[in-house]
Amino acid sequence: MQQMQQIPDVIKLIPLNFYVLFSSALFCIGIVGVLTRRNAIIIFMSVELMLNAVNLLLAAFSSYRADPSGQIFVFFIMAVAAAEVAVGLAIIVMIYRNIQTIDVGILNKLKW
Amino acid sequence: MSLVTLIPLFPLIGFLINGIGFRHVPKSLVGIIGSAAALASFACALSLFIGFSGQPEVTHLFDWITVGKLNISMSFQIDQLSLLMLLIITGVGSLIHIYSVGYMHHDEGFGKFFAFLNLFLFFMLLLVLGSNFVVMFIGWEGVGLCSYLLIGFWNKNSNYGNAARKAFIMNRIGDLGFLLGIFLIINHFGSVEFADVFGKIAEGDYESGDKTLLYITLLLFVGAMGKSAQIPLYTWLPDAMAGPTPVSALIHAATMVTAGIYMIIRANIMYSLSPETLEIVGWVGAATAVLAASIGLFQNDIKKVLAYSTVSQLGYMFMGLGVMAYSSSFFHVMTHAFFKALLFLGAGSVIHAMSDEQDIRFMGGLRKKLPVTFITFLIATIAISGIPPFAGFFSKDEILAHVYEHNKLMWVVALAGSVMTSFYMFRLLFLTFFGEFRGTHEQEHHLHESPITMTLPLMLLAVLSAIGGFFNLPHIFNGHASLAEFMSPLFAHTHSTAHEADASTEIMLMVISVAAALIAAAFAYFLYIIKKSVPAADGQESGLKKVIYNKYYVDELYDKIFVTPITVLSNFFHSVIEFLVIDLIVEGIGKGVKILSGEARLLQNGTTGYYIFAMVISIAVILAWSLRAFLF
Amino acid sequence: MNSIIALSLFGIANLFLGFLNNRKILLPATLAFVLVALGLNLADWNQEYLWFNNMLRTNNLSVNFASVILVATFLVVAVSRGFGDDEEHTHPAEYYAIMLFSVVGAIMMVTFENLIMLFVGLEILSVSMYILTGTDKRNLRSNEAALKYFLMGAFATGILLFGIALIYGATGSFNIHGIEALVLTAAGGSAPALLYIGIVMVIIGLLFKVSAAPFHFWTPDVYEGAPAIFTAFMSTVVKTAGFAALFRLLGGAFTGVYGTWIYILYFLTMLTLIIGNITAVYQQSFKRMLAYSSISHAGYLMLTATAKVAHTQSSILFYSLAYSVATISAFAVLMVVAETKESNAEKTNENFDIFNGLAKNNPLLAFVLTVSMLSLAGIPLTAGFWGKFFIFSDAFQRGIVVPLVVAVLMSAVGIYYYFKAIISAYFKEGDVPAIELKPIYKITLIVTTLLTIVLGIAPDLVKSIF
Amino acid sequence: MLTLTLILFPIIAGLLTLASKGENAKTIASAAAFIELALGAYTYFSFVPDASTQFGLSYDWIHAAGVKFSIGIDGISLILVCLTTLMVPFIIVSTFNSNYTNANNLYALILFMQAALVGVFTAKDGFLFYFFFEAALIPVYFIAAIWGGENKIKVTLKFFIFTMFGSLFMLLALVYLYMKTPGEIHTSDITALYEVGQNLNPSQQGYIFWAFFIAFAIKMPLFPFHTWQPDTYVEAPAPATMLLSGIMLKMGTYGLIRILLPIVPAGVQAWGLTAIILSVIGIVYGSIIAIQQKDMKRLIAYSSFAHVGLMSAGIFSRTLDGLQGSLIQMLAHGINVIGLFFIVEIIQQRTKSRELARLGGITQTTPNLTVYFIIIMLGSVALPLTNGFVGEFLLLKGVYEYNVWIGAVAGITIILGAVYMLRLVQKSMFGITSRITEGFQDLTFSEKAVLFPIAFLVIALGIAPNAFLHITEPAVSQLLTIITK
Repeated sequence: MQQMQQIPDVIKLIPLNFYVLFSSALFCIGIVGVLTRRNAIIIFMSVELMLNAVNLLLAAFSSYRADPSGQIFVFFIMAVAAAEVAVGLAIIVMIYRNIQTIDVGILNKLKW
Repeated sequence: MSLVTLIPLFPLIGFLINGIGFRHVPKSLVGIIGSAAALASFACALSLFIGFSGQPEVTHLFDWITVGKLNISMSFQIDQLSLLMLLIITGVGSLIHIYSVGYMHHDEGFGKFFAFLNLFLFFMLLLVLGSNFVVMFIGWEGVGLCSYLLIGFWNKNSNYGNAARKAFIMNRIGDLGFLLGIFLIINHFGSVEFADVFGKIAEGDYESGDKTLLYITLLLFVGAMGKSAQIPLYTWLPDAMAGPTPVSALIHAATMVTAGIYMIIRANIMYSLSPETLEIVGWVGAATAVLAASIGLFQNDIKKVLAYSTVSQLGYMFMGLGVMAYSSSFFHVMTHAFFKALLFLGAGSVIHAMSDEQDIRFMGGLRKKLPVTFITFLIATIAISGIPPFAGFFSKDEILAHVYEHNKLMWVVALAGSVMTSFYMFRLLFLTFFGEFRGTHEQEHHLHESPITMTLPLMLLAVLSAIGGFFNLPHIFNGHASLAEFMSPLFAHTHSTAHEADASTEIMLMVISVAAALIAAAFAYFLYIIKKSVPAADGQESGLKKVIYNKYYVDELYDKIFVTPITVLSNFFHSVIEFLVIDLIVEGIGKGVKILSGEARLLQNGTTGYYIFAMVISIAVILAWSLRAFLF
Repeated sequence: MNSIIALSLFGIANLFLGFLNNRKILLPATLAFVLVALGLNLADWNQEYLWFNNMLRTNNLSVNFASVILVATFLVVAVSRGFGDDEEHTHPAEYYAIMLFSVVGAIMMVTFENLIMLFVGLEILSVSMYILTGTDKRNLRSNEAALKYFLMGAFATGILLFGIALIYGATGSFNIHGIEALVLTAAGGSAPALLYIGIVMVIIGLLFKVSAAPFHFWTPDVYEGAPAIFTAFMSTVVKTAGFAALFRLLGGAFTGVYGTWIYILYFLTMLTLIIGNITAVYQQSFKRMLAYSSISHAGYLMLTATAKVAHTQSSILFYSLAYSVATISAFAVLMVVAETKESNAEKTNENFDIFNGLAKNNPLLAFVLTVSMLSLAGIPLTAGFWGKFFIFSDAFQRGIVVPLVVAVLMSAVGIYYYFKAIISAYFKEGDVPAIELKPIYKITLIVTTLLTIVLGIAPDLVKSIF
Repeated sequence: MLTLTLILFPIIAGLLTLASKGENAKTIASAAAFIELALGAYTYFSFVPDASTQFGLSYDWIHAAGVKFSIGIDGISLILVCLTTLMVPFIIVSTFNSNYTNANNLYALILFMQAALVGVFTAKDGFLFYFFFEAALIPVYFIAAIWGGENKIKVTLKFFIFTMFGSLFMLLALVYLYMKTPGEIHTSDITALYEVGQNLNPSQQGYIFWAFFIAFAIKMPLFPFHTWQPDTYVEAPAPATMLLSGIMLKMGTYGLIRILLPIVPAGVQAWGLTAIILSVIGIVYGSIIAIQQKDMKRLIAYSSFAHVGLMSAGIFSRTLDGLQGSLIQMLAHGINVIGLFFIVEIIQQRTKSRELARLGGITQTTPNLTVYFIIIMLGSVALPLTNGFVGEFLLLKGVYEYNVWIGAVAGITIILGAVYMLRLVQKSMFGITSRITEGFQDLTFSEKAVLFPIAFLVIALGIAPNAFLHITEPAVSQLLTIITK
């Protein structure tokens, strides 16, 4: 209990801006990943990276404000992301079964 | 129902019976109904004339158009002018109706013809009976319509149809002027009733040369130009000869075309205060008189000659108006109605006998076969040429005397016209009735005097043409100038500046004009009886003669100036402005959207990476914009 | 509120019904479920509650939105015909269950009080939609659509979450009333950039869901690829829920910094209107045209959803209802006609020309199609007209003239492509055999059409409720 | 209640017609139209000629927005209600000789159209007006597009989008004014809108003026917004053409009088001259184009375009004569143009052609038709004692009062009108018969049943225009006092 209350103090040793910048960087890496990769799974992983950047940020804010709701949100995100993974991978598998590839570049039949 | 109302009612009823019962009324009845309607009107007019008190009487029928303070009522006015016109119209009209019974007997459109004639009478009577400008305008346009219908009576021939259209449209040009004049009158006087308008002017608030009156009179004169075939709107009248001959006699000689003169006399109080307009009226009349007469010199169609003669005589009447000799002009209207109707009917009789041949080059020597026609035609010719003591002499010389007093130059022009008139009339007479017959054998075989229904009107009109002049015998012949006397209340408020010529001048003028007419007649005698010359066939004239024969190419000129440009403009508007400009803009917007759409859809190229890239860029831009305060 | 719980249970119940291997009872059962949920939902009328530790809020606004969503769901289910009995749709029970679950998500998006619930609702809805989009497993178009939707949806979720995180960082709260209060105070002084970025990103995340330009790219492709019935569902339920959420945030939590986002939204509104309407003109595919039409309608809705004032909610609601009803009719007609053509061994397509000559043998279908097109085009006598009317009125009241003029011009463009369907149905030569309609289907079509007309003549019937 | 009946009755009858088949539809539709005519006549005779709005009725329509379903009839409305109720029976009877497939639908649409038209002319609420204004478009669109000619799809769509586009501006203007009305709940009552509009500053009024003007100018149509019109008239089947030209374009002129003039007097002050000049350009331009047209329908379309220009010019002259003239001319033009289009339809049915060059000589076999044609033509060229004269006389006088020169130019219409109308009659009726006009069948009973009353009206209205002038005058005077306040 004692230790728990010290956590914010420990975390605050690093300025909040650092967390913000770090997770922003992480988020941007995720975006770049989404933009540059053609493999559906890698893109999906990049999206997960973005979500994790958000998680980190939430955790940091939560600690700085000594407000647990942010951390609770992190759990929600994790749970929902897991569901998303399940569905997403299923879709990817389905596509792989049909066309033996998961390159999003060639999935452009629907256009104009 | 008063007598006044009955006058136009009879022809209307006649029209309805013959018109609606078209093809159902027995042919024998058609003519009787039509003529009876005209005669009944004549009887009414006569009894009104006899019982006339000397004071104008207005009969109000009903309010026609009421807007705000303006009330245009359907009402009739009886005064000296309208009574005289009524008598001429119904009198001459009745004779022509009777004549038509014989003339049109074999035509399949017999019933239609009488219906139209009655309708014409109805509108003509409205024209002269109306107590305000708008009712006059009803008649004005109505007679134009009947003229249109009757010119195009034989509607299978599209040339006749074109002539009819030309007449209607040219009349309409004049009508527009009339209409605008009416608007100006309404705006200025707030009423269209003759009594109100002229009453206000009679109060004396108007100087001579008043601008408003100038414009009103000019606009009304434009209307008169159209209806009475004056330069520049005269070309329809010769073409109007396409109609049956009785129509030419009734409408295009005796009655309708004099509507312009009637109108100016009616509005004399305004004209007298607009000397500029009068000057224009006079000179337009003079120009028309001489121009038309000159064209008449070389025409070969019997009706065309008479038509140009009509135009020319109308010119004299306007000349008279221009010098404020109103009653003289009217006197000429009256005598002209007699002898010109007679001439046309005589021509009709000739045409009837000649199996519809109208070209005088193929006539000749008809006097033996058509004695009645010949004698009556001769009387009319003498009358129109201004040889005493027949009607035309008195009326024309009255006008000439006034013109002489007003302007010597105009008198010279008028005299020239009168010489030409005498020449072409005698030319016509000689070519038609004297010499050898030049037509086909078949025609010769058919030659016969017309039936009594046709010759009776001829004889009656011949009598009138002979003695008509005595209705207004001038003082120098110990006459009473009874017509002028009778009409004088009409000019009570007119401040006439014309002064009477003294007796010696008048006699001198008469002698000159009679001499000129006789010389012209003699010249014609020399040419066509002694030298037996016959006008050349079409296309063989040369020089000035060719120009005149082709009517100075005025029709062609109008064609070039008005018809062709409008046709071209119409096609231009339709194919260029309409489809290449306006529609192209409208359609262009539609097409533009479609093209834009075709381009815009290419944004949607189907690649996920590209979509996300676009989103990221957009996000970046949006963030940059919303954070501009922090960034810059 | 009880409707959320009930619908979750009903979804599970539906899965169990699937074991019965009896397709016949699925449809009526689902319809009954939706009706019950609608009843439960309406029971909350005129009561204001906070639920689950202030996570959800029920009030008339949420009841209204939820009702529109449920009505749309009901209609979509009614025209689903139990997903037929073909090979493609082997698991109708699951489809119905997923639809019910997604409605739970939608209602959560309407009732959220806390951004966590917004996120959870959004994800429940989205994930369900990913699945439904890909249900036509062997159809490559369906696959592609599902993948595109999924990848882009997940990406947009990431943006939304990052925004939420930043807002949390700036205000320390997920509760929208809490945020509203803090934003208001922040607006006075110099608000931290974090807040601005957060707000903008949250808005973007939601704009993605309602397919506003330039985040609309997924819409045409996904609409085209997904089975028509789910496209209908997507374009009505998802849109309504998305706008409800957007309206609650813009009209509530974010009003304090109105100046930050309003110009962006004006601009995006115009962009959406232009892209949606202009691109639709060229389309040969009816379904794809409806996708662009859906984008353009998002534009009209954005006109009024950006208002700070509360009473625009009734305009949004009316518009959503009118739009949903008309869209569902259009899709319903499309589905039966396309299916008939398909079974006639013609190559399946969903272009305008499948309607050629529809009126000859199927006057009812042609009429339904016409009314729905007129309504979408916003022509008087139909509900769509009043929808546009209310929106324009609201926009005028706020004096946003430029976007309004764009909207007006674009609705003239709209007539062109909506009328293409009517023209095909009535004036073009073609042959559509007479189609036998199941009673429920017929009734639904008649009801939607009548509803459109009745609302077109007497909008007050519904408008006064909202 | 009477007004509501006038609107609802055709709808109910239309629904009945829709449900009936074949000959029944004909009977029901014509019976309904004649009952409606009787109702119209009853309205005419029970109307007290003063400036008030009579037979009024007002319900809440959209309560929260203050929009009311309020209808009523004043003199200006009455003349147009009379036109509508008078002409629709003829339009219906005029179809009896043609074989339209699914005729019951056609009759139903005509009746729906009639309801909407009566609605437009009696609406006393801005939005209700707009509602009917647009609603009238839908039936006629379908009539034109279902039973039209070859090119119907493109042309009718253009027509629909064009007019709809214009109306949207009107909607904007109405909403703008509505938002300015005082009170928590605004009102769209037409008199309230008058008040709001009049209190706007001149530049605002200018914008509103244009928004309304474009809407009405497209509907009428005025130069240069007219390109939909000739094509649509040509492609549309006879009943649609009659509805469009006979009645529907009067929605535009009516709108000018009812909406535009009283709402933005200062705007009209500022832009009236422009509007009049556009109108007069339209008169001359349309007339000149009509002169060379080869297709009878197209010719009449352009003539109608020219006539409407004169009505609009008269309205914008803002004189009593101009307004009265435009009202009486709306009635007269409706009657004439329906008659003319019907004659064209008769000729087309018999000869399968509308080309003047291929026609001619019809009078030799069918003098009756010629008589009717000439009477109606005379009405159209405004010969005195026909209905056209009264209108044109007053209109020209109004324009003349406004500006002498514009009046004179507008007056050219009476010359050019004669030019093209006489050409129309001559080329079709007179001359020698052509291959296709030989053996031209005589008029049938139903054709006479349409033409005779129309010809009668042409003359009756020309002789007794006061029957209508008296009715409209108080309302018009009142309107003028509002405008010139």
